[in-house]
Amino acid sequence: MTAKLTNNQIAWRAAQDITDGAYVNLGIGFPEKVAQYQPPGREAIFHTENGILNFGEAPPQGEEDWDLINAGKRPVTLKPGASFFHHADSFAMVRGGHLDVAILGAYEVAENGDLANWSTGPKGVPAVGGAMDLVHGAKRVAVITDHVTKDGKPKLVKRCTLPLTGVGCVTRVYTSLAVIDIEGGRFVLREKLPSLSLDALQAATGAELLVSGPVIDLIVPEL
Amino acid sequence: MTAKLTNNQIAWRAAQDITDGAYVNLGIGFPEKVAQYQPPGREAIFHTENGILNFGEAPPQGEEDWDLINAGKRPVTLKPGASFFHHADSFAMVRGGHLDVAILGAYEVAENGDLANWSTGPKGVPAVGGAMDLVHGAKRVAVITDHVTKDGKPKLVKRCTLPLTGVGCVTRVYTSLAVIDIEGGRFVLREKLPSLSLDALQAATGAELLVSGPVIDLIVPEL
Amino acid sequence: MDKTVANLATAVAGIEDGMTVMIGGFGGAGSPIELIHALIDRFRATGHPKDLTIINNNAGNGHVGLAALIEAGMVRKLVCSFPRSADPVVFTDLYLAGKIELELVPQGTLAERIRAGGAGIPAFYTPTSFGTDLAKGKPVAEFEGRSYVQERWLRADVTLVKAETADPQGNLTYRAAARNFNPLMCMAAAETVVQASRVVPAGDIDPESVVTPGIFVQKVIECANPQQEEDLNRANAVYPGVA
Amino acid sequence: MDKTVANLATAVAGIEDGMTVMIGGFGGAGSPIELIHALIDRFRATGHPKDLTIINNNAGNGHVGLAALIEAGMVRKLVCSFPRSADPVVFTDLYLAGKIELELVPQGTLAERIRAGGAGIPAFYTPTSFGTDLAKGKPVAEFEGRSYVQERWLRADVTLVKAETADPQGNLTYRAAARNFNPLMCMAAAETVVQASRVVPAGDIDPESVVTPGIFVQKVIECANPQQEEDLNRANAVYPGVA
Repeated sequence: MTAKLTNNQIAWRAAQDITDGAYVNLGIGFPEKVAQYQPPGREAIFHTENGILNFGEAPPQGEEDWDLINAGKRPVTLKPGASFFHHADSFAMVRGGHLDVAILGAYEVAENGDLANWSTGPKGVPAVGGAMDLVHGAKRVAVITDHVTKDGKPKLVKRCTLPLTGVGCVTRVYTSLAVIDIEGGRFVLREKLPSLSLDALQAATGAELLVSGPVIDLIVPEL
Repeated sequence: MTAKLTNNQIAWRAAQDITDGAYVNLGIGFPEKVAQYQPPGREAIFHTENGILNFGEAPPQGEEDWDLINAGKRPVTLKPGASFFHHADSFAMVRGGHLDVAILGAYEVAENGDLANWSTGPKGVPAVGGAMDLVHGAKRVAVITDHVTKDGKPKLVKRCTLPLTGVGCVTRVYTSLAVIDIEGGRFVLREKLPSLSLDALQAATGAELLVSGPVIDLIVPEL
Repeated sequence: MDKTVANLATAVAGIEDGMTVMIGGFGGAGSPIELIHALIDRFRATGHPKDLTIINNNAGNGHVGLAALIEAGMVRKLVCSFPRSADPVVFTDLYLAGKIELELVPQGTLAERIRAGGAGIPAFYTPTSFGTDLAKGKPVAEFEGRSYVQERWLRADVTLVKAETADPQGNLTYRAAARNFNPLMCMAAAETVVQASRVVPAGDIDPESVVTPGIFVQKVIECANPQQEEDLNRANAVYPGVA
Repeated sequence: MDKTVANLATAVAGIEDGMTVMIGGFGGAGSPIELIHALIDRFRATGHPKDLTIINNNAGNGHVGLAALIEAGMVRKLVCSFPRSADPVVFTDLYLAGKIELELVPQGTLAERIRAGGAGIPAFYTPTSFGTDLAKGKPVAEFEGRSYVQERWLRADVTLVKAETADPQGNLTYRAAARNFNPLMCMAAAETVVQASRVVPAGDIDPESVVTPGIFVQKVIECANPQQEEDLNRANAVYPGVA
């Protein structure tokens, strides 16, 4: 395996599936990049667990307002039509099914839709934040991730081995190599890097990839 | 039995037990009168289920604002420090134990503290409003009522015969004849009209009146 | 993003036979009279929607608004806490004749069930109604030595509410005690339709003062100078008026 | 009615050994630094309060505010969703040494449990955490074909929060995302203590804009120009500073 998408490119691809006017929550860290790549003419409204709807990008350095931060505790700005609310209302939006999409990172995603993204095991200090709420709340839960771990092990697996964030919750995975849906407890391949053979992709994946229709070339701009 | 307190006088007596700064909910109708008799120097803050804290008396006729009404759908005014909130927050105040006192009317009050004040039986259209919430929410639930029904039957009874509003919830009853606490499943007489003999009061009461301390003369101003 | 719609007919077009519809307001305060009347107009023109289940605190008053909706024969069932009013003849007559179903819910439980519906909480426990006829058939549990009744969420296909100010994204403010059930009902429906006395550009409502964030709203229609149920009833109004 | 108190020491005087204390804020936003530091001052002067159970979304950052409270040795147990931060050394070291207890709660469940405590709801069902380690030992139930976890309310002896504006009756507004857990925690404690950047006369806060009605507040202290945790940490501040 040689070529793979950068994180920016994975984020770009995920952004293409966000429709105009969608309410979107992006997980802390890598998923936050998705906001940068909204297609022209579409405007999503971003939600952050700590009580803001319709926030915008980070302010210039030196102009941070530390009461105006996102769930990752990074400074943000407001767009016209923004609103503030408390945490119970914020998670009513999440749990009540009002978000159109949540895009999260992953340690492991299983073919049954299980997600593990909050704990790497009993070592260290556990921290969960809002991930367990998001996976059971948003109408669509997608994952963006490198296709394999730093050690080259599959992150798309038959069954998760790490502590679960949620059961049967993920429906689409955007990886550094492919776009894969989860349907009926199976990984269904939708798009892959054109330079990559199906066999090579399967070899990097911990469960069988089903091909049930045309597999589209995953082509993204240089970013 | 001859002399008895007017409704205004019962309301006056109930008002004397409301401490300065107390948060108070007054039931629709007769209990609303209690607000008129706050002792000088004390200021209670009144709550209405439909989402106002610290409302004041009715506006002059012709100056009603029909968006500014109480739970009885009568027009009110605001005092400095008033606030508006939605129904879930309003009943969080009730159910969460944040009200100091609720004063309600009654069809029947039993010596075990049970209250019946919402339904006279299967005839007609039933309506409950916020009464069932109030009786399980306020720190102190008191009743104001005529001592007997229009037919002269006791309203203070051994066990309620009408559909219950709440179980074991009332702790004090202000009647047209007496002030009675409910303690340990018994009516305990605290005050009675001086002109009324204990026997006459007992005869008008549907359960035994316990006298466990001095019985104070119930003396109220002309109103 | 622009959630405003062109007219009242479009605003209420999503309501179909048999649906559950939440209608905001406490008595007349916050009652979306214009939306309700638009729904009656549609029924009179097309025979639909009918067999509705309506969730509101009350059962209407006089012959306008919710009472007129009931009077038109569009409502199969009412979920409410207090179906009495100064002039409740419309509901009372139908109820006593066995022609309309009533689910009576304590007011705080009604509010909390609606909030639960909006917040993704399928059930919760409340002390309210324990030991009363209104708890019959409901699961009971004890927590820390006290008994509680299990109540289920309420959700709706469509919610109709009245707001004071809206922006095109659906951010809302209310007016005084006209707030009442409206913000909760906005959360609990698949489609929330708002009549607002003023529609202002996005950004004109202070983010600190938004009561209902736009995520809970799907359609907005401006109704300047909305009718007030109390005023209509004092004028003995009937909807629709005699032609 | 005047809930204002004369100084920070009086404001935090109600907190005793072994109490459960909710502290508002999400990270540094909305964190009542001055109240927390006043509590540390009292502990350093008197050895009390200690053995506290603290409920906060986080576990502090650096060596000020909540982190300093933990570092002072006053905290027996922490209930939070996310005890990691840019500089979490204080909590991390104690936790890994087994010297502080942690109850980890998903963030939305934490918020809802606190609201439930304030709203008199002893238990509710949520889809969150179903099938995960964080649901272990909790009752599970199915509603409409989906599985849910039963969660219990959280209540506190004392809540410490930061507000933007307060009046003497305890009506509060917040500033931007400093709102977060603060309004919920105000509801869930026997005594709610508020540090407000401004205290204004009753009536100066628009009744429409009150976020926390005064019924949920017991004590108010004005702290003009409050410190911001993020600024302190960027300056490598330590509380109490070296004398």
